[in-house]
Amino acid sequence: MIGNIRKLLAASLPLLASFALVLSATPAAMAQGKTLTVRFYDDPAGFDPANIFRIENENIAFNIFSGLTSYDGVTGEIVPDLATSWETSDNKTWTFKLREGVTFHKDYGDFTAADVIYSFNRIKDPATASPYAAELAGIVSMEAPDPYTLVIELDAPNGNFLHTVANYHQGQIVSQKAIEEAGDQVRWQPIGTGPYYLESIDVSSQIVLKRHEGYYKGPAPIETIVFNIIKDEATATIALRNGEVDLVMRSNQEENLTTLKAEGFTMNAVMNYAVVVGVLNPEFEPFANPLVRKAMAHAVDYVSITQAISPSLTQPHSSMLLPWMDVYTDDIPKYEYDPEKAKALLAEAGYPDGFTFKNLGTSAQGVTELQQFQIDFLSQVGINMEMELVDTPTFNQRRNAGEFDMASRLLPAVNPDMILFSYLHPDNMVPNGLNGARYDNPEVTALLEGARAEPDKDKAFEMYKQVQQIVAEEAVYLATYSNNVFWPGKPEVTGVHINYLAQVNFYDVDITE
Amino acid sequence: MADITLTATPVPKAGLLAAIAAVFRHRALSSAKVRLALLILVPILALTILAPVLPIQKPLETNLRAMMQFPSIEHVFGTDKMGRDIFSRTLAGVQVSLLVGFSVAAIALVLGMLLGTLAGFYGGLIDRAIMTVVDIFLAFPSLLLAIGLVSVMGTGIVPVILAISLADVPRFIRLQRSQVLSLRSRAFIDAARTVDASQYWLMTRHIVPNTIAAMLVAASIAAANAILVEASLSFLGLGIMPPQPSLGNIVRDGQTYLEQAWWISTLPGVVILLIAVGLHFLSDGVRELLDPRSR
Amino acid sequence: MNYQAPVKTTLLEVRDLRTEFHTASGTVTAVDGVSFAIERGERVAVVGESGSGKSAMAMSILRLLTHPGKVAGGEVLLDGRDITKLSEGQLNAIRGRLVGTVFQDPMSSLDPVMRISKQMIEPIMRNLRLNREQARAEAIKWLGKVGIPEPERRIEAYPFEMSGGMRQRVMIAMALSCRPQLVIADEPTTALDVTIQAQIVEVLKNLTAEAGAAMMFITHDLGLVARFAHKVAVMYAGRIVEFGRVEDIFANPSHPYTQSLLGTIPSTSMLKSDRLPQIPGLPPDMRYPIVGCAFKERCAAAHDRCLREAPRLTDRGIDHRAACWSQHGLEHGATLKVERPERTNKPFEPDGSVVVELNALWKQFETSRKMVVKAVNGVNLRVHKGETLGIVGESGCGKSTVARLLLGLEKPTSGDIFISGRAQMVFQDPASSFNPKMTIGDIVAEPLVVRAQGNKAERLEAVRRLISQVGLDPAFAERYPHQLSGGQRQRVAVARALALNPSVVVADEPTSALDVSVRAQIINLLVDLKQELGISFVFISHDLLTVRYISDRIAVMYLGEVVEYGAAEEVFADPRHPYTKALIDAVPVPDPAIESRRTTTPLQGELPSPLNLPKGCAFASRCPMATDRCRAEKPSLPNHDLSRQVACHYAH
Amino acid sequence: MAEYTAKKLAQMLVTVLGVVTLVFFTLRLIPGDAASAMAGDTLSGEALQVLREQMGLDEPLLTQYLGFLRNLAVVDLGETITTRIPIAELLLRALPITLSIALATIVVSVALSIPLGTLAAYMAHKGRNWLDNGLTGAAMIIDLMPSFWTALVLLLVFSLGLGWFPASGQLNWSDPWALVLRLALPVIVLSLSQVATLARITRTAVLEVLNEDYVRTARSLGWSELRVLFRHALKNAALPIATVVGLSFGNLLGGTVIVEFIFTIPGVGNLLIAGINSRDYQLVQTLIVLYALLFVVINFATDLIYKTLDPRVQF
Repeated sequence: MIGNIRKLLAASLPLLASFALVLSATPAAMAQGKTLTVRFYDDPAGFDPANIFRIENENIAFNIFSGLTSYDGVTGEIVPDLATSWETSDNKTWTFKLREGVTFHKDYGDFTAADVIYSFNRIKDPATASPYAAELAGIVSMEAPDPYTLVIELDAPNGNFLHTVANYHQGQIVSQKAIEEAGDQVRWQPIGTGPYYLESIDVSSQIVLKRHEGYYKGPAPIETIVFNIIKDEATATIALRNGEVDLVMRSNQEENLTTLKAEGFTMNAVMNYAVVVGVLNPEFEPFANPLVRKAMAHAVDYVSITQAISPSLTQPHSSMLLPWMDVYTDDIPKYEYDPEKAKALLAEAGYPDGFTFKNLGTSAQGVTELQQFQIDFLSQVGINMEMELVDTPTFNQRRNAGEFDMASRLLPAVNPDMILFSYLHPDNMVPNGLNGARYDNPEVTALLEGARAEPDKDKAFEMYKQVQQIVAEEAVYLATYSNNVFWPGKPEVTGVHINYLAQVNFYDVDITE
Repeated sequence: MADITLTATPVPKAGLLAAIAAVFRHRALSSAKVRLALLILVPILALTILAPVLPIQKPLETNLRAMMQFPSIEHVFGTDKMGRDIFSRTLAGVQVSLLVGFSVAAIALVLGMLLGTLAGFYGGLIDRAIMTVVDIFLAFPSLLLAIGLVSVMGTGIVPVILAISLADVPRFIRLQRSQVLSLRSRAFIDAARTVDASQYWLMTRHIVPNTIAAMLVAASIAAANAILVEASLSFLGLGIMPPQPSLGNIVRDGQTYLEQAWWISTLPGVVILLIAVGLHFLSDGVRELLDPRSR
Repeated sequence: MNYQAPVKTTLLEVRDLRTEFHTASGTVTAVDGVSFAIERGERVAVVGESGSGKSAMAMSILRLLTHPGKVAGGEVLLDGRDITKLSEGQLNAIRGRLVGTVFQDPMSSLDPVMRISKQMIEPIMRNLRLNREQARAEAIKWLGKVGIPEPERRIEAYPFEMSGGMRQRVMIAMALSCRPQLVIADEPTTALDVTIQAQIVEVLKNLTAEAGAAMMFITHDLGLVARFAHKVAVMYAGRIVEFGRVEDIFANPSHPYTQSLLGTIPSTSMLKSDRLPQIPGLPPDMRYPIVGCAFKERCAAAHDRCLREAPRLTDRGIDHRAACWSQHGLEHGATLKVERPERTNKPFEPDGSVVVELNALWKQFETSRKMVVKAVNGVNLRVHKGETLGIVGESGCGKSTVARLLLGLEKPTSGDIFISGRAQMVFQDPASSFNPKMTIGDIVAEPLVVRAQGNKAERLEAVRRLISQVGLDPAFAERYPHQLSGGQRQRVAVARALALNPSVVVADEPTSALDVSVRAQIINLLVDLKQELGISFVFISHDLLTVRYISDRIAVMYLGEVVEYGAAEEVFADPRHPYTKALIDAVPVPDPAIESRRTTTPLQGELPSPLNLPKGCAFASRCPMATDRCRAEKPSLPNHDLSRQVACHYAH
Repeated sequence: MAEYTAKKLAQMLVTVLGVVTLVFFTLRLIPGDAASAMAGDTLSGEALQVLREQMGLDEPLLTQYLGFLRNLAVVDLGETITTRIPIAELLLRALPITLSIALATIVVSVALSIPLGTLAAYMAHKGRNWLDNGLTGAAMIIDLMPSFWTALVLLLVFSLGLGWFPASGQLNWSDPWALVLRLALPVIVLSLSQVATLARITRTAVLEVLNEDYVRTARSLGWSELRVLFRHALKNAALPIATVVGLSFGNLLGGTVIVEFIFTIPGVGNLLIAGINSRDYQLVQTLIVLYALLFVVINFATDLIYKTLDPRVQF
């Protein structure tokens, strides 16, 4: 297309013009208001709630959009956002009272119930092809008796529906006008009602957010947030130490954390953000045997390993759920480090000489130190773990299709029900879902479904507890350790509260003199 | 004297091998460069081979109570983040790296000589076909080519070797071809042609022996380079997989701790350097030995 | 001799000059205490074989030696100033200005990426303090003087756009354009054809004489010396062994080496049946100190004193000095010849059968730019059994292509080649005719191995026999080509050519890369083999004296055609084609008396391009006798049954 | 000249077409596509299929291939599959950066290596080998330092330790000095091995020329050593040097990948790695074609330069 060349030329003109600009032309924005410079660790992939993915993109969207509910940055509890209050009697019909006086960014008008209906229908619309459509599939109808009241009818009771409509993925509210104007560029022109709007983006180097002066809680303390893309960990750390950035989004190198801490930087952190489990494929014969799975759990000394290589970033963990979740229980069977017992279990299972299996991993991550320890420890009980490294897309494809002996999964979600349902319910068995262990225990399935429908929180908790106990007893998923997330920053940067989705609400962040 | 009556016997076919063997029979040690090379390489190789019986920690053995220790008598090169003995890992890495280096050199050498000789000797369509493919491969930056190939074939030692050598082969073909082209017009080729020597004879007796020296030099550079490319691939997560050590991935992993424990990557780096210097001298020496003029 | 020195003042005086090369394998004393003087306007020839130190000496005078060469001692007084003590800057004021230099290889002595104008004009501007226009006019004037046609246009050419002869003219113009008082010419014609050589020598001689400049002329060609020089210095192993006026040196050589050298050149009066006198052995290895006379091993007159003590130059007459303990060198005649090895077979007697026949042979090459080079145009030739056919002609005349066609290395475009038996070849370039990775034994055995003749032991025996047949020790089989001298290598080449009992051996310039003393050895060997084995030879050379000596018949080629053919003696004694005449005239004869009597002007112009051949006689463009008929109508060689054939309308 | 150019262009076309084909089918040999790259922890089954359709990955390979060729022919670079950004726009940002780095590297390394190599050659010519040996040794050591390692050491020393250069930050074309500081370290890292190689090539080429007869001719005409060195030796040595510089420019484009990653430079190498990671066929194909094009064009340019420098070579 000749037009394309012309486009290219036209686009190059301003670029050429900017070459000519002189030193004095510092962006005007820098002069007024506070500016926060944050390290961003990968190329952004867009901020359309319908198809957003990866935590770093979600964190930007989290600050651009709002949901009916949101998460408290400190406690992680569900708090009102665009909905000021809600009620339900059966977990099936939900009535939300919406906030008045909320405006969209850039003159896209006031927020009303119609926006919520449009947003949710957009996700549900097959034409949108949103991967999150299933989350809202349970919505039978939505009605707005008045612009600030919304009644949602579900096909089945769902005690976790407030998570579904939180400021995350499908829960984020968009403006119909903005969506229609953006066409296929929605991901790069997000218009929401959150504390910040997207001012500019260079997909390979920089994202600039500006505060939304009309934010319903009032303008945020910081006027401009500049996200600089720095992929290399070592470089990011040096950039913070040099003062080139104020805050590092997710620093995950123990040595860097130690250095930064010693140099007086603030170690903003959220503990137990997510748990890493080993998914064992029962189609690989030894893993079908619970004794083998238990043996593997006994064989590795996660306490010592995590202490040794990354005491700040990890701690041993034995459940699929995390302690801060409302249905979490600690009352489950645990597998302490005991190589002798592991050997005995293996012998009992019929593998006295051990066996060899492949652990699927990504080449981007390489063989982590922890995995190297696992290899070493497992070899001591006769199990030979080999790493099979593929690149990330291949890894995702094979993991989602269940084509592996063992693969790791990070289970990040604030909604414990979602974790348990996804990983244990036979409907979600690979390749149609995340149940990579191909777990199909009717008892557990019944408990899961029952818990979801149970409006009584205590009764539901009992069922969840039972599920956790059964799963731990059978060692369905090999719980290994849980992760902490760090955003080290300059001491003067305050209010960096990382929630359990590993996200920071920049409305809380300020720079103090 | 006029009549030399002789009975017919089959023509010996082992010309090329015999020629190479002849070179190594002759006083390989008389060259100062070869001696220097061996002075560097032999101890490294000896240590590598002896590593399993040396009183050092096994390369994969972790020790949670001896992490990132400064070099000492017990750990000559210190220990890494996982308390593994770097000296022992370096020796194991030398094995892998040399395997990579030599395999790459050997593959590139054999394929390069074969295809380069064919292209240069026959010319015409064969030449054009081979050189077109060579051009296509040369149009990729070599690191990118290796990245692409490893992505297709997966990680591990065999794909790494294949990827690096495939990226090297086109260069070898070019070198060999240009040598063959210049040799083809030499008078001794004409002399052999006047007695109706076969093309096989011309190639194996006259062309190839005269191209070997330059090709060996190129091969030794390729070998040293392969060790580095493997390191770069490791950096991108495409090289030899830990815990299996290679010099490349030891240096790469140690790079993370450069500030806290410089020795993790620096000491194995010095070993890479020594090996490369050794290879350099070896190739130089062998080249001189292969050249009868320097004897 | 008409030499009269204009004013007898010394221009250059060299005193006890010593030059050393510090190499890894030891210090070579290339110039070992040389002293001589050149008067103003005098032409002094320095003669010697390769390695005798003549070039190193010349380069030492201007301190143009590069590492590892170094002037180790002595004085070089130019106009009374000692050059060896000057600073680099002072020296630069002398180079080019007072001393002009012409080097051996015109192909590489001019900067390939610079136009002639740039290379010539700037030195003139600097040395003669002229502005650019004046300097340009001066340069053009000199280019005209040295015989460059259209100098105004050619001055803007790049060197590669010129032939070797033209480039050498440019070099001469450059050397002379700054009006030097001394011209040092280091083998300025060695790389050129005999016809061009004659032209260049003429130019050099005339122009230096005209400018009143003195000249130091380095050469290994005694014929040129006779044509050219006032005085001669003969060098051997880094020393001057004889120095004197040219007529004295040729008439009364006093040093055994000079005497031997003069003897090795086939003279016109020499009979075919005579063996060429040859100097046995090789020059000494200059890495080691020489005790006594350096020539002692090769000298028939050597005695005890020569072994112990090196002779100094002593007077042998007016302006004539030699370094030999015996006053007259060798006793006349008797001592020069070496004993001929005993022959077991009786000499071969030719029976008149034809071994090689070329009928209407044409060969054309297509260049990369789709142009057709007509290399061989309708050649008919026959070689009889036991006969030597000499092919002569300037480079580019197609003689080598004929050889390659004969050997089957090229396919003819049209025509027939008939060979009874097998043709084998001896190549010119000793450096590239052997695979450096193979031993001499393997090289000689190769034809046998390829043709699958004999088993290993038989082949080994054959190789030993062949090697000794060419006069080498069979122990040479273990060596590599680079360990042999040029002469030894050519012997090996002959041995290889003989391995398969060929009926004809084609030798393409087999002696042109060899020194005079060794050349005679190879020629003798070829003649011996011909007589012993009855092999026919095709001997291709531009060295007419040698061809005349060795050949039974001669074919003179010009632009891919044979223009004259006949018995060697006849062709030389009575050349009928104007080209043959010109060729023979161009050959310098090592006799100052003959040379001074020469009156003919050398053949003008150069060989035309074989891309566009003229319609008429190919030689018409250079022929002094050419008429319109020649330019329109092509003369053809008559029926080859005649013993003498000439392709010229006016030959009789 | 016209015939030569036409022949060369045809050859280039064949090469690029070969590269295109090779890349296209190789990419599809790699398991995992853009959809699965996006899937991460969350997607599976039907959702993936929907994504695939959206991205046009469900079409037959041949259709995709021909479509790609057709678009290339009309210089329609298309959009990235995953993020729907016009690739032309991405290139417009990334290419000037990468080219600047490569160009700066060439300039820096040529400016350093030619005097160094010439000096070494001159000294070796005069029989003094220490600089020559030192250069070879240093080159060997530098050649053997992996760029990721050198990069980090330089960052630690010059950025963190001395604070001379920033470790990160935007490439601001309107602030030339800041830009120079920002690009200094990457250029130094890349130049290091270039200087080593080029200086050795220069040294060899100049040394060879110094032994040529025409250099002696120039000396015999009374020209000073400096003039001989610069007017004759360097001018003739420029031929092989130009060839190597041309070749290394091509390799530099590939060599920027790691440096761009470490120094966070939004160049073409960065785009490529991102493209590979997200399995964005369109992006990767286009970039590789771009690399190949640049490579053949540079080769062609080198050829032309060679031909202008050397009057002996004719078209």
